[in-house]
Amino acid sequence: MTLSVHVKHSFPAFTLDASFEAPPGITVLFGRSGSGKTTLVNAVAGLLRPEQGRVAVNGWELFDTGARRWLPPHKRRLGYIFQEGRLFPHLNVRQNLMYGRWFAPRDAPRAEFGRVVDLLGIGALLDRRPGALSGGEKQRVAIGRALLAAPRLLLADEPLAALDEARKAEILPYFERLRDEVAIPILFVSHSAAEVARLATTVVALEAGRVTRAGPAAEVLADPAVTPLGARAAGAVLEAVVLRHAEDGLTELGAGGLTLVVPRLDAAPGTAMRLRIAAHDVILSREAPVGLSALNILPGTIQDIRSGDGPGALVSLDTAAGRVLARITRRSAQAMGLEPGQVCHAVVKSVAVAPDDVGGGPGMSGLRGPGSA
Amino acid sequence: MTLSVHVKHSFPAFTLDASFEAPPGITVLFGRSGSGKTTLVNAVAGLLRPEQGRVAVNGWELFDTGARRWLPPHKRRLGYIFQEGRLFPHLNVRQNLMYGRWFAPRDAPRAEFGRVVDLLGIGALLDRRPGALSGGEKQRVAIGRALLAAPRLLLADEPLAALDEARKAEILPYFERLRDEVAIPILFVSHSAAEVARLATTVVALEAGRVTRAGPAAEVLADPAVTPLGARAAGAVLEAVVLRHAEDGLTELGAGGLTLVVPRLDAAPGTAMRLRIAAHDVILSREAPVGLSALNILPGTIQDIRSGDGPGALVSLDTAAGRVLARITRRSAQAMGLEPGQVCHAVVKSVAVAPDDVGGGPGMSGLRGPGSA
Amino acid sequence: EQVTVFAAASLKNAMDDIVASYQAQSGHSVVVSLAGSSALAKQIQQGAPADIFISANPDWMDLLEAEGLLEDGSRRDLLGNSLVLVAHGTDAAPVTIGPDLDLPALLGDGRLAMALVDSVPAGIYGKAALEHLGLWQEVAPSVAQSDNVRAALALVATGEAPFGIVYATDAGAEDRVTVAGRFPADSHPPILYPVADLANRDSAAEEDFLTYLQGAEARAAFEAQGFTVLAD
Amino acid sequence: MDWLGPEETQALLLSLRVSLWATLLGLPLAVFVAYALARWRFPGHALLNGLVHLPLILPPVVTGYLLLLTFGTKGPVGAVLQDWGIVLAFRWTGAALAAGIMAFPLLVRAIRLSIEAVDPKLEQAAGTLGASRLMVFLTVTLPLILPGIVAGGILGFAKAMGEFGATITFVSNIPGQTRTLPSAIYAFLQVPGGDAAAFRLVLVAVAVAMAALLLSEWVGRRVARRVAGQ
Amino acid sequence: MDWLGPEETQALLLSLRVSLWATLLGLPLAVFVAYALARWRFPGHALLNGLVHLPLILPPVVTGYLLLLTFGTKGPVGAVLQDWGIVLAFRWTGAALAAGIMAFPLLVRAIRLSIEAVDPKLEQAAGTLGASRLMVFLTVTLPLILPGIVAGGILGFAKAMGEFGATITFVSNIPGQTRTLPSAIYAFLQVPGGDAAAFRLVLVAVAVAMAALLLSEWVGRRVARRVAGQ
Ligand SMILES: Nc1ncnc2c1ncn2[C@@H]1O[C@H](COP(=O)(O)OP(=O)(O)OP(=O)(O)O)[C@@H](O)[C@H]1O
Ligand SMILES: Nc1ncnc2c1ncn2[C@@H]1O[C@H](COP(=O)(O)OP(=O)(O)OP(=O)(O)O)[C@@H](O)[C@H]1O
Ligand code: MOO
Ligand SMILES: [Mg+2]
Ligand SMILES: [Mg+2]
Repeated sequence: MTLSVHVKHSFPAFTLDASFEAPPGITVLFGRSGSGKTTLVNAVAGLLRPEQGRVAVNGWELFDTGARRWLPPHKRRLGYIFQEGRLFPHLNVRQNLMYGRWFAPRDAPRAEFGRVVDLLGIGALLDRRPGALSGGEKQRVAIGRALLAAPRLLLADEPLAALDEARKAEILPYFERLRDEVAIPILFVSHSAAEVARLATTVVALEAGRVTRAGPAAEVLADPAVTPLGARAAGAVLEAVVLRHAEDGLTELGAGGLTLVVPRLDAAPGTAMRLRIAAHDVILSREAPVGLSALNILPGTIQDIRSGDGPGALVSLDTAAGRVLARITRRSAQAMGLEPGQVCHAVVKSVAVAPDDVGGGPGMSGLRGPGSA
Repeated sequence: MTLSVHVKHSFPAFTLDASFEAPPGITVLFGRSGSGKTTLVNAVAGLLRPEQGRVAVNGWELFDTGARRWLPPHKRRLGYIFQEGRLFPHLNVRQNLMYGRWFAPRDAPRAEFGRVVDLLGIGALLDRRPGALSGGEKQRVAIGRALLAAPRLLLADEPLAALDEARKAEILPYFERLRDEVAIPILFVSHSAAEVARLATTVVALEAGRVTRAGPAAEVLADPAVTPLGARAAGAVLEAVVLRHAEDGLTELGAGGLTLVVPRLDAAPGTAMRLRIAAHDVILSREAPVGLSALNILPGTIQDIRSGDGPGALVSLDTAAGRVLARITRRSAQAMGLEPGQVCHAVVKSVAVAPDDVGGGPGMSGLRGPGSA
Repeated sequence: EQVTVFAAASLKNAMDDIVASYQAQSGHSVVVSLAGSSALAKQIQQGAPADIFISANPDWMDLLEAEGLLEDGSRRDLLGNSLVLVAHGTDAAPVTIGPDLDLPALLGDGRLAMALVDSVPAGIYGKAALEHLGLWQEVAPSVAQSDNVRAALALVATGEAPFGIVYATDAGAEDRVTVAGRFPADSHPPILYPVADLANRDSAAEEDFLTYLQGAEARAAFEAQGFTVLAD
Repeated sequence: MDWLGPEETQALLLSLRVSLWATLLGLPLAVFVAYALARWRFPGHALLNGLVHLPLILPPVVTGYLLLLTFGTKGPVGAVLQDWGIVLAFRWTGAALAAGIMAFPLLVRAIRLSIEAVDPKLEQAAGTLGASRLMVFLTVTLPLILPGIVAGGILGFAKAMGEFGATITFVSNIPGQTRTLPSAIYAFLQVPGGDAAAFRLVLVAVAVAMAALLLSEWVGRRVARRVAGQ
Repeated sequence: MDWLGPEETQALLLSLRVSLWATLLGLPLAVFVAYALARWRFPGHALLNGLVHLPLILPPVVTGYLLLLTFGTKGPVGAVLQDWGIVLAFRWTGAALAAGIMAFPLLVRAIRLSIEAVDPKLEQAAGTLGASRLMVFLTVTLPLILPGIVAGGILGFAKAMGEFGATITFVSNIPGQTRTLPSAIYAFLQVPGGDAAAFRLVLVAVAVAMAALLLSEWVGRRVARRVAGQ
């Protein structure tokens, strides 16, 4: 396991007692405000000395209260993007960005300064001091500072919260690239369903200081019993390969013999991709529908229908492309007479497979970089 | 006009030159990071003294450089939720919350302390100091502090950015109530399409310090030429009336003789509602579709088909319930042979009309409060 | 050669003149460190690089002598001084200082400015004189003590205190005060400024300057400042 | 305090009284001056700043002499004060004035540093919530600079306890009125053999000051924790 | 400086030298002590704090006398230093030591206040970026407390310029070696007719200190702006 976290710590009115193991990739920590996310990240960073616990990254023990081992933060080779910026007010933006580099070992793999600056759109700010930057500008500089520190472990506490959608869409692929190409383990706190769905290799849900669910993203998000991010987070992840780019701006993907159409992707034909299809974006049809504007129609067999207290039901459908989840009303499920074992069609609007929900799959290092996203 | 804003101010590398007039309700300011939103709000608050300009609220001039009129901030009766919290570190949460009240005139209409505290879920924090609160907790206290100041003008600079979806969903209705019941003008900065769509009476788009678009929310968001929040923001708003609450947890709404089904709403039958249907949640069908899981099918006539450079097209459909927008691919539009004037069916999944997108309509004061949302 | 003299600060003017003329005629250089006698004595105890000490207070010289820090037989009483009663203003009526002096009446509710009566020589002498005349008891509550004579004089000069007891040498040059009376020389122990050669190192210049201090030119300088020269 | 004679006890109590009043009365003025120096630009800024530092720069005797000239019964200010019934010359009040003036630069610097460290954004926030400038100062700035006030206060108190030169020059040394601990110590040091007595008083002064210091550290830590918001 | 005699010029230059060295050498130590007092808990914390404040509490004469007893050629430390070839007693170096010790509490307080105002979160952030404690101090804490160092420095410099009691008691008043401006002023004040000369020197001292003050204000403002991040 890349990231092994066991932490117990008590504040007067709050106790954190969290354990999880995560494989390489991005581990997204989520949970409601006050559930202990920042506290957990601080413990991993060494800013909080927990009463008890052990944290290891790629087998490298950062601390172990049992073995009385404690690496101070500056030996942990971190890139920590704080929830509140924490830029150095006396340094200009450039110096803030370069700060971690002064202390990184010479031979550490370094992110390219210019590239990070371009990505974050902070080129014009380099000679300014943080005091008069806008909220989002500060946050972007903070991201850059962490990325440029040549970290062996990246901690990101809601790094994108202050950014506009367009900027987020530009920065997200960079985290994916870190995950895939540079293979840095990343602990990422997020409230956003789209971010979680897109980035997470592993999802860890916290509630009042305890881990309520931890596991591979696809599994946790596809589990109708877990909708910690709101109903909108449920969804399924399909593995697909880029087939061709059509002139009308659409890209065709192949998945298990089925063809899926999404807005143009910047990936060469043959590239393996991960597509996320949110459960609430899927309509079910008993018959193969005709004359619909939706381009993606995936036939499959109903595996399971779960309904909770609310009016909704979550239907799992096994298709040739993989498992697809559909969130429909109980009323529809009844009206359509849906039962496990029945054949059914999942109708997905191509535009519902939005850029946010398409990410480079794991293990495709070097094929896609942020520059091409 | 409730809010009349004309502001010109220059920083070394940035010039704000923005003017707009907004009717009662919530004016949402959006634009990319660094576009001048906070600067504009600061000018309205009186924290920045602009080189030139005039701001008036309900005809009450806050400043006018022409007439050399300048009200200091403390005479403006503001509730300003800052982008960075700014809680008083030496006061506990309760004292922070009560701070504005100490200075408000006796007879000012006051939000109920207990109600605001409950709404924000900060009851357990009242005796703590801000220093050790979590990011979201701080932000909630900051919201409470502004709300409890009995303001005549509420300024909210990304107030919900640090909050989880569930918490946001709880707080949003409160802003709606302020807009509708208490009728305080609100200037609200947001990056979130859902928030903009839900709250905005008026939308003002800023780009590099200039207003690029300002107008009623429905108009701006329905304008396919303006997708400043990303393609996902386009959508249409329908006026509807609650018909009945079914046992299966769904609520049926009537709009222009058509019936729409949404997850249960806490509103008495007869209540007027505003529904937002996002363009990307709509599928079009030439024929009236059968055997689909989607419950809402609105027949209508195509008014307009717009397509830009991308693979998408935005179709406006006039239905009995009102105008509906559908975002589909150009490929589908062609394949289906869609033309203005044709009859077509808009298919909307009931669950796509999510709680986030349902709000009390304007002019329905007193019918719905946050307590019942 | 250089000679270092530690001298009571009240000798500054005289020493300035003497040193200037001595240097001109002898070619030796003399540096004078001016401070309170107590500080200088303590410094000498701690090994200060002084060759000659002129104290405003025989007690400190006694101490050094007892500790064997003085060159045997080098101690002399160099100067004498007298005490005067000064009054604020330029035209104060003269009084006769004797057992009959009604000092309290003279003071009214004003203060009598003196140097510290138990620790600073001018104060000690003043108190002794008043006691000798039988005036101390009644005047004691009205005494304002300063850390040195000059500060006491300043109190009279500014009019804060109507009267003060200071050295004759100090009173002369201050034109905001009048000398109202002189204390009889026998009303207090003799006011002496002893000089001595210190026992650390010796040089010809040191001897030379000691001699010069007791010579005619020095005498003139001291007398110009109002001192009585005792050495012969 | 058996081993302290009555006169020495008197000197100790007087020193405490003088130092406390000097510090307590000096503090509000110091806060005002520090605020003006930190936050306002006005003609005479440099002059005021210089004036505040003057007692530090001048030998204490000179300060004492200037005080005498100004606040003495014949001085321009002293004469006016006397008409109002306030007498400083030869009174403990004058000693407190001297001590206060000598301590003043220390008070001002510490408080000014604290004021400059207050984030103006918090003050702005208070303004948007309806607090006038005065209320902002009282409810936000003042509590936030409390650590500086405590630090300045203890520094000033210590200085006042040790002040000697200006005091004795201005108000002389009158047992029970102006004979403070340092004056008493000084007097002992002037006579051969007085060291022992002087050092006994030094120990008393040190003990008192240490107690004050410990108290201020404790207060300071509490206040700092409060202000840090934990 | 035509109207200053050569001796007076000498005293002025000596005072400047003594004060500059006292401040410059005192500052690094003051930063260290202030840091220790502000950030570390250790046995002897209160003792160190007390020791630092001692020169403020004691009458300067006492401090000078203690210095004489300790650093004099016969004193325990002085004797050792002398073996190493460092002589303080009756040299300008000793005057600098006395001035430095008298100024030390002022340096420490100002710097400590600044250190306590530094947000530890920034230091933590630097730590996560790989900076060791020393580097955090050098690259974050130190630049952020510069205003305090400047403020403390000027306060200390002013105090050193005005220091008299401890200096004259420790190193006497030897022209060219230990006769600083205040000592010269003192000497003039001890004799009839010296007032005019004394006040001329007071004016010189005030002018110098004012110049230093203005400079420090200017530097302080620049530094503060830098630190405020604008
Ligand atoms: N005091 C200042 N001096 C100089 N430039 C400033 C100052 N304040 C803001 N700016 C610049 O003005 C621009 C607008 O800033 P503003 O804070 O209004 O942006 P914003 O729209 O609120 O952005 P964000 O969404 O990131 O908070 C930014 O580029 C910012 O760097
Ligand atoms: N130093 C502290 N002392 C006491 N309580 C603390 C301290 N730090 C955090 N807490 C409490 O612990 C809980 C968890 O805080 P934490 O900052 O980890 O939450 P979070 O999950 O990051 O929340 P958010 O999403 O709002 O940032 C909160 O209730 C917080 O008030
Ligand atoms: O300035 Mo002093 O030498 O402490 O009285
Ligand atoms: Mg957090
Ligand atoms: Mg902003």
